[in-house]
Order: sequence, then structure tokens, then C-alpha cells
Amino acid sequence: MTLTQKLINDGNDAVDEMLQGVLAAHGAHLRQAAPRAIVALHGPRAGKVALVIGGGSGHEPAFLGYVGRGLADAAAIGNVFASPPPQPIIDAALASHGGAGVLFMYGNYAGDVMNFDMAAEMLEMDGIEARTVLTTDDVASSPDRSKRRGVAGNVFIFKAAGAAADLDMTLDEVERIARHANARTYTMGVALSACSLPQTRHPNFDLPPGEMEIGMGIHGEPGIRRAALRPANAVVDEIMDRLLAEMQAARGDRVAVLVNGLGATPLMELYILNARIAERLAAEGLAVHLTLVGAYCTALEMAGASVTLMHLDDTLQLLIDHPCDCAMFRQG
Amino acid sequence: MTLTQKLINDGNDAVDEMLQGVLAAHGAHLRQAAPRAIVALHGPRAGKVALVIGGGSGHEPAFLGYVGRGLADAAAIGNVFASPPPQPIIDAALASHGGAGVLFMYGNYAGDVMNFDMAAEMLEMDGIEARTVLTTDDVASSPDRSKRRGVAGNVFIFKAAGAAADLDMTLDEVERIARHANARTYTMGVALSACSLPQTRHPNFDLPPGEMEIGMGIHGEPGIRRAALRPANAVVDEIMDRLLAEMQAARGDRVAVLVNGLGATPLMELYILNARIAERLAAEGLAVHLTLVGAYCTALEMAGASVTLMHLDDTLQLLIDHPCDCAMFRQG
Amino acid sequence: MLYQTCHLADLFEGFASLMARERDALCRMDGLIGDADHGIAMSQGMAAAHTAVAALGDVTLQDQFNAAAKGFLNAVGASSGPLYATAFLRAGKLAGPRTQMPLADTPQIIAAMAEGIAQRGKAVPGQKTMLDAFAPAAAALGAGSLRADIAAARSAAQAGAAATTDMIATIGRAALLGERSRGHPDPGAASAALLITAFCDQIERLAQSEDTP
Amino acid sequence: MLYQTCHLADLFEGFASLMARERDALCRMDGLIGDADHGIAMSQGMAAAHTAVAALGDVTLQDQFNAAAKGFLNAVGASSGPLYATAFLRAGKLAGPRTQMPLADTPQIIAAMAEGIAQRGKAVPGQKTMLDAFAPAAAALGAGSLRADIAAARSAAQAGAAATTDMIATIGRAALLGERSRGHPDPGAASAALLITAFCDQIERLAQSEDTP
Ligand SMILES: Nc1ncnc2c1ncn2[C@@H]1O[C@H](COP(=O)(O)OP(=O)(O)O)[C@@H](O)[C@H]1O
Ligand SMILES: Nc1ncnc2c1ncn2[C@@H]1O[C@H](COP(=O)(O)OP(=O)(O)O)[C@@H](O)[C@H]1O
Ligand SMILES: [Mg+2]
Ligand SMILES: [Mg+2]
Ligand SMILES: [Mg+2]
Ligand SMILES: [Mg+2]
Repeated sequence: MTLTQKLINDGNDAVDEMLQGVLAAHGAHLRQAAPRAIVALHGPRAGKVALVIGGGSGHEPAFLGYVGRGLADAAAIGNVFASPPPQPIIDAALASHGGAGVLFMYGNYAGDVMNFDMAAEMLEMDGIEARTVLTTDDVASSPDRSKRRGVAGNVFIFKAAGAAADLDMTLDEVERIARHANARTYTMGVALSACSLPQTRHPNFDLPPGEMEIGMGIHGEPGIRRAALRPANAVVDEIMDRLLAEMQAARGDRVAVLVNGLGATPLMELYILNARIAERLAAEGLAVHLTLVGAYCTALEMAGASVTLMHLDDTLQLLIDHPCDCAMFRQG
Repeated sequence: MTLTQKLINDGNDAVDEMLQGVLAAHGAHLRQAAPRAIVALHGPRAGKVALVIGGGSGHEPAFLGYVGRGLADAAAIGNVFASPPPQPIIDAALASHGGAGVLFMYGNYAGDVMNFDMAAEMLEMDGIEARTVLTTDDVASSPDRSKRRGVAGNVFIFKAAGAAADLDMTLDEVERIARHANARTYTMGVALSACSLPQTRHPNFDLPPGEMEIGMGIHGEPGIRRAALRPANAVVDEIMDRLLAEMQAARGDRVAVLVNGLGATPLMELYILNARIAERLAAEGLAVHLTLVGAYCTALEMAGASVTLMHLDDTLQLLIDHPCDCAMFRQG
Repeated sequence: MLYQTCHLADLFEGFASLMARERDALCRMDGLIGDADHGIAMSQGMAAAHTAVAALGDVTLQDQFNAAAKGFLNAVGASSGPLYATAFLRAGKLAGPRTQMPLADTPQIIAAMAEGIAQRGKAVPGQKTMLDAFAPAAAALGAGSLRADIAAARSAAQAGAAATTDMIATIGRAALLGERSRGHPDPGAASAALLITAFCDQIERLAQSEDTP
Repeated sequence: MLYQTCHLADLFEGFASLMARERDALCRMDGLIGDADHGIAMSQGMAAAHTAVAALGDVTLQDQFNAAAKGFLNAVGASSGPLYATAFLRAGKLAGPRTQMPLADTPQIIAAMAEGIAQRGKAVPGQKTMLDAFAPAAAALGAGSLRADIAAARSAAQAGAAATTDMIATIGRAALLGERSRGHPDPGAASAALLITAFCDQIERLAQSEDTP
């Protein structure tokens, strides 16, 4: 059996070695509060709500790349595609809380919910209030918004909440803004290849050449359907039709756009997608306030891309523009 | 024959559609002076040496992502893996020169040399002085430094020259610094898969599973040798042995490190490489002043990575730290 | 015949090697309706549980189960982590702070685990999860002798896991697939059936050795 | 018999369709010792040259060559762009500002192109480049009749291109390969041999139609 080509050592060590490399590179931004809890050097402060994010590894720069002043205060790091257990979540919360409460934000997956909930219960025993806002931006994953997965839209949603916290809003306010940001963020993606876990180095699903999976999740979960791979513009059109229908924006409304690569798809392709996305938004009379293009939330070496629209209002626009300084993401 | 899976439209339109998408996303940083000449909105100014970079497409974020205040003033954009013709080079120079001369910087490839030299001749007729500094950082490509290819080290070398120009140094000084930066920058890479041109969507070379190409160029040019794919640490050791032998640094010297993904290799793997790189540098007694990790100079969707070391001195360190604000790269 | 801490330690050692062996098959199964990591979670989790239990000195059955729970959870996270951790905590509560328990009571460990999983996962049978192996096995208990119980639990677990193939997932990662989840077995049920089988086999062996002294 | 602007326009049309046809084969060849794009450069370049020439009104042969040079160069860049652009400019100088030239003089177009390439590329024969098709073809000229010249140039170009297989590249992208460049033909020489052959075939046909009026 052919093993997927990877630059790794023992697959079981991949996550910890990655963290070692991250800390070696980003000692000016990050510190390791516990083996799997990464904290912003300049993020947490007394009286500020602590934003703790987290999830499985393999989505880099998510989640640890979004830890920094103005965005998340800490991240709990799981194994590849696996929620972190409660302990690193607790470690991250304890290392970052400033007496104003903790907000957990992460993608809506059964495993993450169980682990973060366990962590929240344990923190409560220590007198630390931890609230939770799940991200549910993947429109392809369910007709029911509350059941949807959280995918690349995380970047915008975390960004808005992190800015609110950095502006010293209360836990109530930060939570409300996080929910609001999530409710106005819509993502859909396509996969052009599978990815492989470092331990097995075996593609996690079969995708015959010439086909794509529409609505693929960022862990290789099957999406809405298989289809023949079509030209970029047709792919964008299918995605945009769906996102625009969900978003229900009026002419003149503003959006933030994220054209996200899933890991192996190069920038050239993402910008080609953006050319069409910009055309479609212009045709709808929507103003693009900000466009991010790149690998922001990946699935190891999966080929493919997702498009996220955040439907801005004055508050969200302000929060999206608020400066942040993370190891792998800067704004303002 | 299986076609490589790509999110593109007609392969012949890929570069121009990409530019359209870049301009749609980065209108606050970039403008299109001519179809294939991209200029920094806030870069060029009277009395400043204009730094014009360029080369084939398919290396994004190189080259256009490094156009911006404090780095390059303009870039000439070629077809995929093909030097731009003289016209866009001239367009880029004319749109960015500020009366203090133009410095062309690009990787040392026969095609680029011919096209940039033709452009320089034509500019001379218009009374504009254009000098040239070729980058030659790929230690694997030749024992003779002057014959070597320019690869990911471009990022550091351009950065140093762009900072010098932004500090209003003269053309002589900027040129001298550019040569100095190039002479102190060393890169070596490995490829784990081929890439495919958008027009043919056919892998540009055969790499059997389980093998890697050591010393691979960023256009899929064969490297030093084929070898069985080894664990990340062994790959890093081979690269570092070579780079350190070339660099001849003394204990206590400082370096800047770039761990560069070739397109399809995810951040997790790059950080795993960096963990070992940091260990090796520490063992040599070298201080790491800055580490960049990510896809900085790619070869379409090639899998693999390169490591660049810039051997800093006080001047280079200052220039590397000098702020820059490009569409795809920020510093300071 | 008594079920002693050495037996429980053996069980975890067996769980660890079983899950290591089945790792890639379980990952492939998870790849079809999930994220292809269930084999990794189970093998890492059971390896950690085994290591944690093996490291204990003179302890009770409950200590062992608690150590296994903590070891599994911290090594894994994911869905399996909280589910198995809770299952082991419940089993530990059942076994209690003693160094041995009557062999005849051991089948109730399955029932305790099933309850833990149902509670932690907020799941009911029929949703295409590991509970579809645990719940039928638990339900099969109490019919008669230890031997009969064990045999019934084992075949119920296996049948339950097999039956997940025809189910549509309504909870967990696979739930979003809807109709597309049908036709593939649930990996969590498959690993659960393997573990229950191994447990039943152990109890059966111990019961046999009692018969033939 | 005269070589007229309509003939040159035809030639460029032929070059364009020939390179389109050979695109993928040339890319594969370039993949072995270069960057796999030579077929794309040649097909785009010749398509642009053809388009530029076809768009001209009442012009001279030199105008046509100059337009082809500019069209090719601007569409392509790369190594092939400056090399063929210079070759066409030299050919245009040879043909001069006239609407026709004697058929007997046309073989010198090959020589002019060879000079242009050598000068622009700072290359000499034997370095495993397109010059290894052009230079032998040019050297084969002047032996005797037009027909003999054309036949000799064509086979010299083809033999020259074939001979690149055994050469080690010492200039251009492949030069860095050293010994590893041996054993593969040079794509630039291969495309050059195809173009020279097409040109020779055209001249031969025109010469024939002169014989059989
Ligand atoms: N809420 C739940 N209740 C019970 N079992 C569940 C629940 N959610 C998931 N499972 C089980 O967990 C298995 C997946 O485990 P695993 O792959 O380790 O975790 P993840 O889905 O987080 O990758 C599923 O096959 C299913 O049997
Ligand atoms: N200096 C040179 N002089 C003559 N021919 C050259 C020179 N450098 C390269 N070539 C020719 O150009 C060909 C490659 O063309 P092409 O693939 O279009 O350009 P690139 O190498 O820039 O990708 C080579 O096969 C060789 O024949
Ligand atoms: Mg998982
Ligand atoms: Mg090329
Ligand atoms: Mg799973
Ligand atoms: Mg080429």
C-alpha cells in the first residue's frame, strides 16, 4: 500500500513536535502553559474576558495561529482531528483568565462539546465561569443551523469575539457578540483530494480523479455530494448561490470574504476563485470590506477550498478591523 | 491519462484571472500599472530607488505578494514558470521609478536574465538606469555560487534590499546591500511530489511513492539526487549539514530562518521541520533572530519544503527588521 | 471465583494490544462516515489506560478503572475519550473500593459502561454509535447463569455492531451525513463489540478454570 | 519564384498549428531536464506570432517578421521568447523592407535565425540548446542548389536535435543538472527541428510548384 508522502517523524509525535517548532519560531508571541495549552504572551490581562479556543490539530494555522493580542488568549491543542481532552482546556483557561470570565469558542463537533463541557464543569468547581459559543458556519453540513459544523468561518468569528474581549467588554457582551458573529457567518467548501493522518499515512477517503466532494468538512467528513470536478467559476457559482441564499443580504450591505485553502491548494487557485467571488458579490451589489486569501483553516494536506462570507454590520466591521497580532495572523 | 485536480478555468487564463483575484482582494496595497505589472500603492516615491522584482507565476506569494511599502515597489509577472517578457518589466520600472534609479532583482535563470537585460537596455534608451542583482541562494543547484538558482531565499534578500531602498539609500548602496544579502543567504529544498502546469495538468516529473528529490528547484527542475523518503529529522539534518557547511558561521552568530512550503505541504510538517532546525542551530551556538514558517515561495502544488538561512550581521538584521507592509507579507 | 486486580490489569493489556491490531481497520471504517481517526483514538486511549493501570501499586478495582479513565481521556480527547472515560468511571463505581469482586457480578461492568456512555453522549440506542454495541449487550444480561449472560452479551454486542450498518446516524460526527451514513458500520460500535468480546472471553476463561481446577 | 508575404503568413499559421499539436510532447520533454513548459511557450508564442502577422495589412516581409518577434516575445517571455524574437528580428533584417524575396535566398533565413539565437543566448553549438538544431542547419547551407540546401538543412536540423540526447547541458536551465541532463533530448532543439522541417517543407513545395506550373 502506498503511504502518503509526509515530512514527519513518528506519526504519534507529530503534534508535540509541531508545537516544539511553533514555540521555537514564535517565542515572541506564544508560550506553552502546559504541554497542550498555548497562551498569548501579550493577550491575557486582569479584568479582560479570556477567549479560549481549541480543537483538533491538523487545521493549522487554526487554532494556535489565532492566539495573540486582540484575538484569542489561549488555545487547547488536541491530537490530529481530535478534540483536546479537558485537561489542556482547563490549563488554557487557568493560564489566561483575568477574573472576568472565560469564553470557550470552538467548532460544533460532538467530541469537542463533550470535552469542553467537562472542562467547564471542572472550572466551575474552581469558581471560574466558562461560557461556550459554538461555531456553526458550514452551511453544507445541515439545514439546521444549530447542528452545523464550524469550519473556516472560525477566523472571522473568533476575530470578532477576540476584538470585543480586547475592548474590555463584559462576558455577557463578548458572548452576545460571538453568537451574533457566528449567526452572520457562512462557509461552504469543496475537496479535490483526501488527506492522511500522520499515524496511518493512508487517505481518509477515496476520491477518484476527476471528481470533487461538495460540502466536505475539514476532517474529511463526507459532504453533500460527489460531482465531476468543474471549472473554478462553476464551483464558485455553486458555492456562492448557496451562501447568498443563506445570507439574505440587501444591496449595499457589506461583507468580509475568506477564500480558504484546505492545505494543498496553492494561492494561484485561491485567487482565481476570488476573481469570480468578487464578480458575484459585485453583481449582488454587495460591498467587500475585507478579503482574506490563503490557508487559514486546513485539513492537513487536503486539496480544495472553502469560501466564507461574514455579513457585516457596523459592530462586526469595527471588530474585524480591530488590530490583532498573532503568530500567524495580523490585522490593523 | 489522469489530470491533476485543480480549481482553475482555462489553464491559459490562470495567470490573468489570478491577478484579477489579487487586485480584487488587495486594492489597498496594489494596483495594476499594466496587464502584467503590479505596483505598490504606497511604495514608490520621488528620490527613492525603485526595487522591481519579478519572474514566472506559480510561486505565489512570490513575487507579487512582496510588493509593498518597505519591500519591492513593483513586480513584473510572467506566465507560469516563465520569465516575464521585457514589456511588463519596463512597465513595472516606469510605474515605480522615482528618479533615483531602478534595481532589478530576480532569481538567476537564463530566461529571466535575457528578458530583464532586454528591458534594461530599452530603459537605458529612455535615460533610466536599471541595475541588476541576481539571487543565487540554492546551494544544491551548483558548486559555483554565481551559477546557482534563486529560490526561497528571495524573501530575505528582497527584504533587505527593499528596506535599504525605503531608507533612501542610493542606487549604489542598495545594489551593494542586495549583493551582500544574497551572498549571505543559503537555501536547500526537497520535493515530495511533482506539480502540474495549468495548461497540461500533467505532473512535470515522475516521483515514485516512497521517494523524494533532494535539491529540487522551484520549477520542478531535477535536484541533486533521488533518495528514499526519510523521517523529517533526517531530511533536516541533510539540509542543515549542507547549509551550515556553506555558511561557515561562528558560534554566537545570528541567523534568520525561513522554513518554506513548496505548495502542498501543510504547516504542521513545516513546524516539525523547524523543531529540528532550531535544535541544530542551537547545537551550533547560533542565535535565531527571526523564523518565518509557511508557503513563501512555492512551485504550484508541489509537496516539499526548503530551508533558508540568512547569516545576519548588524546591517542585515536592521534591514530584516525594518517594517514592510505588503499584500501577503508584513513585518515590524 | 473472584475477579481480581490482576485480571483487570490483564484485561487492559489485552484491550491495548487488540486496539493496536485493529487500528488501521477502524480508521478505514471511520474514514467512510467520519474522520478516519477512530482506530488511533482507541489504540492510543487503550495504550494509555493500560500504562496507567500497569503503573499502579497495591490498589482497588475502582482505582484501576479510575486510572484507566484518566489515562484514556488525557491521551485521546475526541469523542471516544469522554465516552470511555465516563464508562470506566461508572465501571469503577460498580466495582467499588475493593481488590476483588465476585466473577458472577462482572457482567454488570458492561451495563455500567453502557450507562456511562449513554449519559455522557446523551445518546440512546439506534443512533448508530458505540451504544449500539454496549446497550444490547447490557440488555442481554440477567437471563440466567454467568456463562449464559456472558455468551448472550457477547453475541448481542456483535449483532448490535453489525446492525449499525443499516442505521442512519442521528448523533455524533456522522449524523450530518443523513442517508449517506447508511450502508457503513459505525466504527465506535465495531471497536466496542471487539472490546466487549475480549472482556466476555476473559470472564469465560476464568469461569472455565473454576470448573476445571 | 518569389517568396511573398502570403507565404510567410502561411508559414506562421503552420508554425502555430504545429506547436499546438506538439505542445504536450514538448512539455513532457522539458519536464525531464527543465520545467515542463516548453510546449506551452512555443504554442503560445507561435499562436501570438501568427495572430500578429495575420492582423497586418499591406506590409513587407520584414514587417511580418518584426510583428512575429514582438507577438512571440510579449506572449511568452521565458527563454524561448527573447531567443525566437531575436531570431525573427534577424530574419526580418535579412528579408528586408520588401514584399517578396527570391525563393533561392530563403534558406538564409535559417542562418539569420541561428545567428540571432546564438547572440541573444550567448550560446555556441554543443551546449544542448535549440542552437544545436539551428546551427547545423545553417552550416549545411550553400552546398549547391536550393533543393539540395533545403534537404541538407532539414536533415542537419533533425540530426542536430537528435544529437542533443547525448550532450551534457552547459547553458540554460538544464545546465545545473550536469551529468543528469544526458540521455534526454533538448526540448528547444526538438521544437527547432520541427520548425525548420516545416519551413524546409514549405520552400520545397514552392520550389516544386515552380517546376510543375
Ligand atoms: N454522542 C455520542 N454518544 C455515543 N457515542 C458517540 C457519540 N458521538 C460519537 N460517538 C461514537 O464515537 C465514535 C467516533 O469516535 P472517534 O472517531 O474516536 O471520535 P471523533 O468523532 O471525535 O473523531 C462514533 O463512531 C460513535 O460510535
Ligand atoms: N542561453 C541559451 N541559448 C540558446 N538556447 C537556450 C538558452 N537557454 C535555454 N535555451 C533553450 O531554451 C529551451 C527552453 O525553453 P523554455 O522551456 O521555453 O524556457 P525556460 O527554460 O525559461 O522554461 C531549452 O531547451 C534550450 O533549447
Ligand atoms: Mg476525530
Ligand atoms: Mg519556464
Ligand atoms: Mg473519528
Ligand atoms: Mg521550460
